[in-house]
Amino acid sequence: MSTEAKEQKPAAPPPDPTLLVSSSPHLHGGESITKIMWSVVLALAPATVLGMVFFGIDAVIVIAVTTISAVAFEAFSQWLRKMPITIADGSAVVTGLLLALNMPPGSPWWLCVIGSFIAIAIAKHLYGGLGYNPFNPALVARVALLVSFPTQMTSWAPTLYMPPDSWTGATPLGAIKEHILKDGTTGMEFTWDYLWQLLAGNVGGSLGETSVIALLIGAAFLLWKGYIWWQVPVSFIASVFAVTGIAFIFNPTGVASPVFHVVSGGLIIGAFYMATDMVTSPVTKRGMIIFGVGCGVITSVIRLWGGYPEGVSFAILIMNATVPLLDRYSRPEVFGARRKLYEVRG
Amino acid sequence: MTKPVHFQGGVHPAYNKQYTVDLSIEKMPLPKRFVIPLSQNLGAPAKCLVEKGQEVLKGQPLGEPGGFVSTPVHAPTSGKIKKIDLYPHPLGRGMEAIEIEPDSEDRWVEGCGPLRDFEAMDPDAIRKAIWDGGLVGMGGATFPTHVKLSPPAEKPIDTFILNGAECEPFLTSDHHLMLEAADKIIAGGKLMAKVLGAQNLLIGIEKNKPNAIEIMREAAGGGGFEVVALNVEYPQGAEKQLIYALTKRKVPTGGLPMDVGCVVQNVGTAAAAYDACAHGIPLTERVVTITGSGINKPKNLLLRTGTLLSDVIEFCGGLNADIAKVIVGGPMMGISQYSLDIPIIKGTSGIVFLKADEVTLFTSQPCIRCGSCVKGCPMGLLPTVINAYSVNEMFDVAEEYGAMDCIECGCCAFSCPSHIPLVQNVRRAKAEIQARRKKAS
Amino acid sequence: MIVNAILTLAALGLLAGLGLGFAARVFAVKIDPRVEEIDAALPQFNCGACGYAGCADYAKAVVEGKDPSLCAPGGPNVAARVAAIMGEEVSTQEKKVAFVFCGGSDSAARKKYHYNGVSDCISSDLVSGGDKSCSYGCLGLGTCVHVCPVDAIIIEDGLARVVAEICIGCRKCVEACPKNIIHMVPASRLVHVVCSSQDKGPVVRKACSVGCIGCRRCIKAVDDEQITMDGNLAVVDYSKPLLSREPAESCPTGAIQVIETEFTEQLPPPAEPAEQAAEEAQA
Amino acid sequence: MIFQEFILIFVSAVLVNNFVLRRFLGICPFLGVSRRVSTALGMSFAVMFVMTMASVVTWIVQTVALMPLGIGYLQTIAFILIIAALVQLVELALQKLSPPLYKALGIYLPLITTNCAVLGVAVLNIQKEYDLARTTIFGFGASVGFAVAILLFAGLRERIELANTPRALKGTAIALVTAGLLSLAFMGFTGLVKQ
Repeated sequence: MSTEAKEQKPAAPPPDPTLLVSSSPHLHGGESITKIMWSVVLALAPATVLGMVFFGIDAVIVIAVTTISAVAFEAFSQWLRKMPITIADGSAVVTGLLLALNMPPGSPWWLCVIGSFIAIAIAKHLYGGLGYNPFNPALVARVALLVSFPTQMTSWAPTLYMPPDSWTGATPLGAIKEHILKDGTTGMEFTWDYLWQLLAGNVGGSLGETSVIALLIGAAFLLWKGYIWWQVPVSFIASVFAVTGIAFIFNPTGVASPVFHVVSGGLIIGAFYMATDMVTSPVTKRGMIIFGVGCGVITSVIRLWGGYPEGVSFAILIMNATVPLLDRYSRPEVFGARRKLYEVRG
Repeated sequence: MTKPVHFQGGVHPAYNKQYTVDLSIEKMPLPKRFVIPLSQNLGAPAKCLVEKGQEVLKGQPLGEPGGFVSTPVHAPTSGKIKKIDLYPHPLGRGMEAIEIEPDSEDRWVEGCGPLRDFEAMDPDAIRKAIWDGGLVGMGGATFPTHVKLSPPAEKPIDTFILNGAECEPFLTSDHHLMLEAADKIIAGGKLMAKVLGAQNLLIGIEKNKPNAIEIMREAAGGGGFEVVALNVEYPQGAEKQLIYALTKRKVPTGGLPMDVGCVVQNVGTAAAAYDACAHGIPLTERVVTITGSGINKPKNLLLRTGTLLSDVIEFCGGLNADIAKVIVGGPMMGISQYSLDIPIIKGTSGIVFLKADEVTLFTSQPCIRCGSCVKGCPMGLLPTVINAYSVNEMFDVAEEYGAMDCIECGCCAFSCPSHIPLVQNVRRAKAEIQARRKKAS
Repeated sequence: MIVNAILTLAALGLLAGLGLGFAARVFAVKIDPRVEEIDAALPQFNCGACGYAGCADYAKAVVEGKDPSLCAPGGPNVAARVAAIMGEEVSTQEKKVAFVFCGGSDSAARKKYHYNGVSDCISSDLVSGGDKSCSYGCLGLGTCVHVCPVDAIIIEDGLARVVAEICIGCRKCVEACPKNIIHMVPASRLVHVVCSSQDKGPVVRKACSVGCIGCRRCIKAVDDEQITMDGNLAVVDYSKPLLSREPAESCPTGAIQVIETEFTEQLPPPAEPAEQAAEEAQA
Repeated sequence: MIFQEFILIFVSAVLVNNFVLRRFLGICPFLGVSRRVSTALGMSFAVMFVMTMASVVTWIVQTVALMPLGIGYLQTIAFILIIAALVQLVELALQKLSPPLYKALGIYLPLITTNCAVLGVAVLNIQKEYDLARTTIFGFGASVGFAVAILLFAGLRERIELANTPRALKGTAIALVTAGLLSLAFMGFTGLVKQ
């Protein structure tokens, strides 16, 4: 290389380009992951607050420990992988909060931390972080804990507002299952008061799955914002109602009424907040409906005939596994598609 | 009475037409130089007919068609050819263009101007006049008009649609053309319909332009065109969506509107067709919306092709210091520019100047599979899936998922919360698939 | 007891054998054993340089009579072995490696705009031809790095560079580059014009400090037309030997470079910079 | 009620005691040919054929030959022989009828022979003292269970392939994690059929 020439004409400092160039479109609708995630947190707020009111300081501890440790694990995982740390986008908060709402009130702190670790580090970051996990992280954690620590995960506490003598130490679904095992009947009588207790959440159970009304308020907000679509929750709840309803008609003494099945347990939080998790549910409308029906049927089967009193978590996890296939086989029709849907033209 | 139907998908961007919606069309004084690219249409570029130093008159052909899918280009004013070289082009790459120094006399070439008996013209004569006039689709796609007017005999056309939807945000050029040249548009439209032998004549205008709808209805009078008020929805003006909204016919994938007996032309093209047939005036002028917060005085301008953007900016009061993006065409499908020395061409419907705070950057956060793109896609595709396979270079799978059916309207990237440049990735897949097909054949 | 066992198993075996024998007739498929032999001889990079979808596919093609010397990574050795299996002779060629014909690193060439979008050369090229001011220049986003099966390409200062020692000559980068500035050169060649710009001198100068401006000084510095002009660009004619540092030293922009490889000692050592400057000053 | 029992046997084999996800049998092809849904589908059919046929044939051999002759100790050898012959048959047929599938399945096709799920079904049939009808249903159910597991898994793997998985976990590692999580999900069916 001629050094002389170099001296003569030193490489001019490149002038700053001023204009920005990118591919179309040049406008954006303004949605962002951060907005979506914090909206979900906001939507969960009523249920969270009500959980704290019903279960007191225990609930506050569970929620705080789980959420904070989830965020910490998220930051740690991203730091390990030298990825930008995005805890501010709220996705770890959502996972942590959902997990907390799925824990029994009064869970020991270490259980919460283990749960957060499973959810964030294993179910999410082993797959590459946000958007890549095939299974709902909070549910993986809940199920893993349920299988590994059955005692802790099923020691339910009464709410602060229950008459002390009415507490049997089980969730409504659990109580029914036990009763059925004993004499084949549900031992349940319908009263408006009991239904109201179920709706308001003054029953035993996980922190967040108790109050149907609080959950529905948040869900309405998400539906209005367009962050969840009606397909999954509606088909989920409807199919639970249908399956348990049919079973109820055939065996009214041995099966709880479909109304009871819809408002008790984790169905509402599952249908509106867990099954609708964007990452782990189908992207097509048809796929969503099949997904919801699948969730509902499996939930009912486990509830009615399975070993566990509650099947929402398992059902959603199993249907999570079908999502890639659902997406593949439930593609919407391409505008103007000819008879052969995806004809390869040469 | 035609009732428009909803097409699937679509988005509702902020329309931002307030900058220019009330401004009538202005003319710009003759600039000091013109740069006329030989390639102003989709298809083959024109072949140069002139040489350096030659004097040309306004309306004189500077280039002849380089094939059937090609159009001539004409001198926008009289003057001297200064140079023929590579110049910046709105498409982003340097292209051969002719630089003219105007003599400020604006002398017409012979035969342009006087009114002819255009109503007596037969279809072939109209088609020839349109080709000679260098007409292209003025909505932005710049597809040569005469090609659209030459459907093969086995595909009869019964419906002719004039596209006045102008669904792109910011733009108001078609809107104002309809307000100020309604009669021309109707007359030009009738000429083109005559070529096609179409009986069913429709004009689609989005409902957000009530004054244009009214004026066009008046101009259309009792016979001929029916003006249909369309839903305000992007991409209402996309050919396939417009045809569906007006006729419920679906253009088959990989097919053309003529496959369902329709031809769509932009209202601007119709006005130009009138000029070309009735006065023999070639297409060297068009209405361009200069708009956005990045330009000091937004305007609807009647600009000659070849006018340099820098001159236009000067005439419009200069740029805002905060300017970040200059887009030729609408902001949803237009092309962002790096050079301000690009010329106005036949397909330039508007130039949008965006300030830094209005630009949302693509940041390619991970897809959270929210399905917004699927919901927004007017073609019923799964943009996120095509995107994933394109990024992972599995183009054959992307093709299976219908990548080639994408119309690049941008609804997916517009609604993506992860700010993924979906359209760019789909475009990549399309380019790659096309290259493979070429290789295979 | 034992007899029973033996008899039963024998009967079972016989039945199964008969059934399979019959099935083998019904479903008979002929396979050439050489396919597997050749497949075993190939390096199993599955790079596709031969034009087939992997080593196994190529093995089949060779048996069907295709050229046995198409395996670039394997080189002459593998070609000879494959030819031996087929019972043919094969001529040996010099190994070729990929070379990036651009010197427009980020510090040498300017950017004409802020690019915002997919970090990939092909995608970037779809948006106004990429952000390098020279429309022929390397975009430096690493599409070639991505396709390289052996990690032989690195990006330095916004410019791709092929490490010749690692390159297996599979041509994948040559095909992937949207700017078409990667070409194959004989592995022993050292002097290259690191520019692909067909623009005229002033345009090149404005865009990049190491572009070929078409001054023809290098052509005068060689004697046997080892460098020729292709339009506005000087090109090395790789069919003629070029063992001199002269062209590189004569280039005013540094667009001709001597690339140091294992073959460097073939060239005379570079002149002392001080001496060189003095000489030039005298001239 | 016999019909109900058949259904229970079938459901149990497919869901509750899924051979892959709960009994952890047949993991080799489960991991080996689950990269693509299409090959997984082919494998499923091959396994379905072999498993059902093997159940039937081994049951017959066991009842007709091994038991009466008092040489039950030869069970394993005899069963392997039968399974191997069946696999060979499938292999020959596939090579002729669907070369691409044959190629895609590769080494895993002959390996069905050593797929412990097949032998497992055959042995379980004998252990559970099923009759021929129950054997057939159990064998078929087990193979359907295998098909369900491998198809779900193949779909998941196709998706994970596009994910930003850490380099160290790419491929089989993350597939095993996924298999574990899938197995965890299937634990929900525990107790569904009391055995």
